Amino acid sequence: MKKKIMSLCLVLAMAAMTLAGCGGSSAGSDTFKIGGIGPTTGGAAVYGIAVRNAAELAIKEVNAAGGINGYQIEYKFEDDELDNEKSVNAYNTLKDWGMNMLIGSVTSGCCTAVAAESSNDNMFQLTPSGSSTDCTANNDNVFQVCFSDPNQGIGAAQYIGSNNLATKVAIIYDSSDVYSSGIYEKFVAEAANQPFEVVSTEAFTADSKTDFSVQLQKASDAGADLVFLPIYYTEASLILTQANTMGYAPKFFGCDGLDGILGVENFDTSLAEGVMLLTPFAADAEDAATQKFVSDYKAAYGDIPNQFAADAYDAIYIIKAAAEKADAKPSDSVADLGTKMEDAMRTITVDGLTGAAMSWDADGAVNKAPKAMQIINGNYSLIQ
Amino acid sequence: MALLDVENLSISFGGLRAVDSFSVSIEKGQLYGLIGPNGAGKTTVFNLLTGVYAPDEGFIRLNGKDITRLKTIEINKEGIARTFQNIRLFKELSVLDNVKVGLHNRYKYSTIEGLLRLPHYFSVEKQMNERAMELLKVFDLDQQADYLASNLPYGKQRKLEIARALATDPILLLLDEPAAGMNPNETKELMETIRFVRDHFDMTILLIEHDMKLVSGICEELTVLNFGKILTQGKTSDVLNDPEVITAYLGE
Amino acid sequence: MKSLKNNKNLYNNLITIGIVVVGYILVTILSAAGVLSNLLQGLLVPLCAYIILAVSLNLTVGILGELSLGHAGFMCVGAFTSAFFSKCTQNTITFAPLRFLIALLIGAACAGVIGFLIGMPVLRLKGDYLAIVTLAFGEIIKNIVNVLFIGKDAKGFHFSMKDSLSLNLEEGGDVIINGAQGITGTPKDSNFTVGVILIILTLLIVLNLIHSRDGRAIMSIRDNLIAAESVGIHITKYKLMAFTISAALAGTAGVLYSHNLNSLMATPKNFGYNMSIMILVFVVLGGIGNIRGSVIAAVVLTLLPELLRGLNDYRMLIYSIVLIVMMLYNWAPNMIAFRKKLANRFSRKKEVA
Amino acid sequence: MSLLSYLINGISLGSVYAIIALGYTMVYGIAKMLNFAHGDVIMVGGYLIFTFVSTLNLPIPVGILLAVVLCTCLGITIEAIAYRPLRNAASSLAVLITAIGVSYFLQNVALIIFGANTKAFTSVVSTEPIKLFNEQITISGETIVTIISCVVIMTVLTLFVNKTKAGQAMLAVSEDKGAAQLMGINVNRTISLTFAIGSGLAAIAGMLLCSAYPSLTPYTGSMPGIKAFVAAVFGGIGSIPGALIGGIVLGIIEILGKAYISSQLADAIVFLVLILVLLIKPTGILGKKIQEKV
Repeated sequence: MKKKIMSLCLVLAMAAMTLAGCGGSSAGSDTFKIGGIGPTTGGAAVYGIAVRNAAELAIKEVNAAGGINGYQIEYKFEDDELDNEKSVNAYNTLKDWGMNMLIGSVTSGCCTAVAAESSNDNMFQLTPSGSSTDCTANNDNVFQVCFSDPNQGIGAAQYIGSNNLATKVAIIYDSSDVYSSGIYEKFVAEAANQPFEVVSTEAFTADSKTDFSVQLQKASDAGADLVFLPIYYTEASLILTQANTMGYAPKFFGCDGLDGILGVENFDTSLAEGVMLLTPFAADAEDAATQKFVSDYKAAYGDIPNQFAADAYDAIYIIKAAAEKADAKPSDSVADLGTKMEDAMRTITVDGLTGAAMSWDADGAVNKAPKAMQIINGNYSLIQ
Repeated sequence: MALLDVENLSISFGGLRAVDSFSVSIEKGQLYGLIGPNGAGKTTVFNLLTGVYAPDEGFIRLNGKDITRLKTIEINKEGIARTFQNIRLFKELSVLDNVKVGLHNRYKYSTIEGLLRLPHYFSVEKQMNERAMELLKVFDLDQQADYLASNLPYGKQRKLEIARALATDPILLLLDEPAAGMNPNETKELMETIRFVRDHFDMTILLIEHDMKLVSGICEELTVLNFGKILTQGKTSDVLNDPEVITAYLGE
Repeated sequence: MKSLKNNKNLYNNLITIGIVVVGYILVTILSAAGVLSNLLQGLLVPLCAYIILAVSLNLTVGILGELSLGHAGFMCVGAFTSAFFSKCTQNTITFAPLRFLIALLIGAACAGVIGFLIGMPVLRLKGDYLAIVTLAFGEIIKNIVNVLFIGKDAKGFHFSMKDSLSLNLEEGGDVIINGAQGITGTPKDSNFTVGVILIILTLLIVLNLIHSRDGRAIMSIRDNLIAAESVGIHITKYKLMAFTISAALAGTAGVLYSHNLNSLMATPKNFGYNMSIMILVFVVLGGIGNIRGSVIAAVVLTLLPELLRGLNDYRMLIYSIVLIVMMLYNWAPNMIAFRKKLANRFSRKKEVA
Repeated sequence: MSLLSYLINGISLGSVYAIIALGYTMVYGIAKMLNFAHGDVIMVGGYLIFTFVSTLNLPIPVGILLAVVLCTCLGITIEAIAYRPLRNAASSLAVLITAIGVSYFLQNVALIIFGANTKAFTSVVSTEPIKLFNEQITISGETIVTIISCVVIMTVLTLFVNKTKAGQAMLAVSEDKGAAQLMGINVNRTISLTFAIGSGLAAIAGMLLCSAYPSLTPYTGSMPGIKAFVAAVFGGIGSIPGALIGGIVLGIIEILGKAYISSQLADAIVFLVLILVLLIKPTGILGKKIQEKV
């Protein structure tokens, strides 16, 4: 009995602690409170951590330069463990903290789940990397920094077709991942209009992503001269290694998820030689803005930033541009601020690391030029 | 016609003939003993009778009905209940509930009635409680009805097993070493109880026992098993004076 | 004597349900007063779902005594079938409570049927082997849901196991279940009140079952299978009954869960073995067979990681340590003895005073 | 020709499962607990070797040796702190849950120390691949080394268990803890030793896993861990040769399932076969039949 009473007290104490979280929401009206959501633990932590760090970096810069409309930014990032439900929990935690605007969620599924909540509050939400169209569809308050999945799939197919990169294409994608299967479908649909043939489509899942020998073997047997990899770089690095072991050397073509492959510590970059990827960002780009970002990021966090980081970095500057255009103030209510920001977003044009002259359509999807990169001599270099 | 008629029952485990041509005939109302040294196959006979094992050969008839190779549950429904050598109570259930599990097939209401607590549930539960308490009283367990079965002292656990077996309303009761681990006083008391059960419930009882005092005290007839085979069969006093039996027990 | 015992059961059950009701009233008052944090408000429905899951799994683990590591699979079935229904009928059945009620019945029934079908062959396995088979089934369900594509157009439903293109939908057709992308746009029909009603319903079902003829049969199998058989208990029937009810209740939790989230996907995190294990953690920490304990453990362990958010990177690390410590505290024989000793000394002191 | 190459790929994947399964089955056989943290000890082993060899540039044998020693210590520590106090707990599930806690703990410690970024493990295997049939089929050096290691470890373990005093003590403990204690066997020390061996094996498994599939994250161990657990059950958990057979069979099924049925449903196929095997042979391929005495 005593144990039960104790555990009951524990529950009550915990509930009380949760309650206590709601004090500060009205207090800080002299700063913008920007919240972020993404996975910082679990298998997708690398993306969440990249976004968290890069946004922090950008916010420090903005604050040092006088903030937005003269107001400093406060920043808080919450973990969602790559779980839709936890992502909503994170959103609510940030609301308790008094968030004015949201960067996130980092992944598509979580972003869609959070968008349903944030649209009720008309909270301005800018996702750096939630690329599914479900994130923005029917949610006026949600905008993307990255390309949407259909954009990437169609773009990749068109690029391969118009540059005559291959006649026979194989696809290896992650059927258990929203991002990957989203691109895959649009790619296949668009491929019908292109002068190449999809000869093999093989999937893998989150539970069996160590061995790719079958997928590669099938691509090889089908005579594919290009393998399209709409996946993340962790698996891609394994695919490249295994293809090399079996002596299969087609062209490899990927999307923005492949970015970061050269940053894998200790990775034999010669394996990635010649890999092409359609991504808006490359850490090795020559321009001053990228170089500054990369060196600052590396100094602060020790890693080379990937495209997620660049998207998040841009996201802060996009928010800054929109907020300045809209003359936003922290004292605006969340919903009013949302309306102001949304109107502003549809009119502004922003130059960022991940694209020049980015603008947004009515749905909240971004217009920017994709860049095709190829890995040459162990570096990303812009082609075309 | 005998109540239980067993003919030529045999079973082998991996070449070892554990029970070999076992035959016995038990009349209604008899108190019958099955004795023999350790490993003679007594418990195996019980397991064959209750369908735990299916015999390789032979027949079992209960009240003239062939019950050979029926499943344990069916055999129980036909009227054979048993206790176990190593006590097998429902340890995490109360003493009362142990008996109520025994009453399971005699008092019924549907799952829905139970879940919705319809009136029928209450009336049947009440009947079950009354019947269970009656049985517990026979074994002087009614004061401990709310105890967890595992909290009962050893002797009472054995009694509870008998009560639970009786709850299934059997016509034949198999007791596997009911006096094991009991002190002489408890054994004496148990003998009384067994006799009482036989008389009061109009029961036929087959028991395995090592305690010769108990066997000679209550069993009317005996079968002696040795190495799976019947050594001898007959009236208790005759069997116990058989030199062969004495040799089997005491060795050469 | 007799009535006393029944009263004790009744009293115990009332306390369990009372805790839930008091919790509900407390939260409602706080919510009305506007002092409830957004986090907690957002957590309420998932919390209800977890409580139902924990209680339902306790039926399998604690009452039936079989280890199941595939409970999230049944939740997944309930979540997807009901969300599918609600999404399809969103525009035809506009009265949300009715739609939810039907969805609930569908979700629970489908999960129950799957539980029954799975239970039939596997329940004769024992212990760890049963555990691994249930784990396998959970993973199979998740895997299949991830490659399931169902669309609807003027011609009716289309079905594929490959991708949404192979559905060959006509112009204007709608993909309802889109493989890994799951179901997006499920109407948000569940709320805290519904959740609490479902908890109470679950508790009533489980507690009433335990204290009935069937429940005793189920527990007798747990305690001693051979003896249960010897007194005429139909082993398979009762194992299946417990397993099916447990699965159906997990399906109910799935319905609650899916109608609270706009975007429903079957990820390893929410419907994989990780979740099954999480539910098992609730059950074991709360006490195997202890229904009230399951409720409390589900609340504590769901709130804990959220409360630890302030610790940032160390959050899950601390969580794991707390989990280990709580397990040792609750289960280690030495710890239990030590606690007893302490409690004795404590109460003796009180007596003296 | 492609079937042959699929089979070879299946064997190489299976050999990795097998070497992990050996540790699983060893601990299960003697301590009778599912050590869910085993996969994560493998991950720790991977990181340790990565640190010693790639970061600190120690010679490979020294790195492996250090990793094995450290993992052994880790295994003993985990057992002493988290598992031993629960050995006589009222339910065997208690220790299972603690093992899950330990698994989370190890993952999160690795996350904090090494970060979430993938690290490319440099293969410690320098054996040349074997090329057959006009170079159409390649058997990688990692596969060869893994299979040889599996067989060697299996043989050594079997000999150890059957021929040494400590091994006999293990067998005794696995049969009946209480009786073993009465026979004067130090149960605690025997189980400690089991964990020590299991964890040392985990370091080797980590090395081979990461050499064959060179991407290392804090979650590297969890999925192969589960698969290896499945493999161990498949082969008959507790049986040392069973682990080897189970692992290889599982690998082959996974690859063939992907190749000839559906790559999307690969997991479902593996698990379905497992279920079928267990329904036909409830204790796995080489498992002992357990019959309760009535």
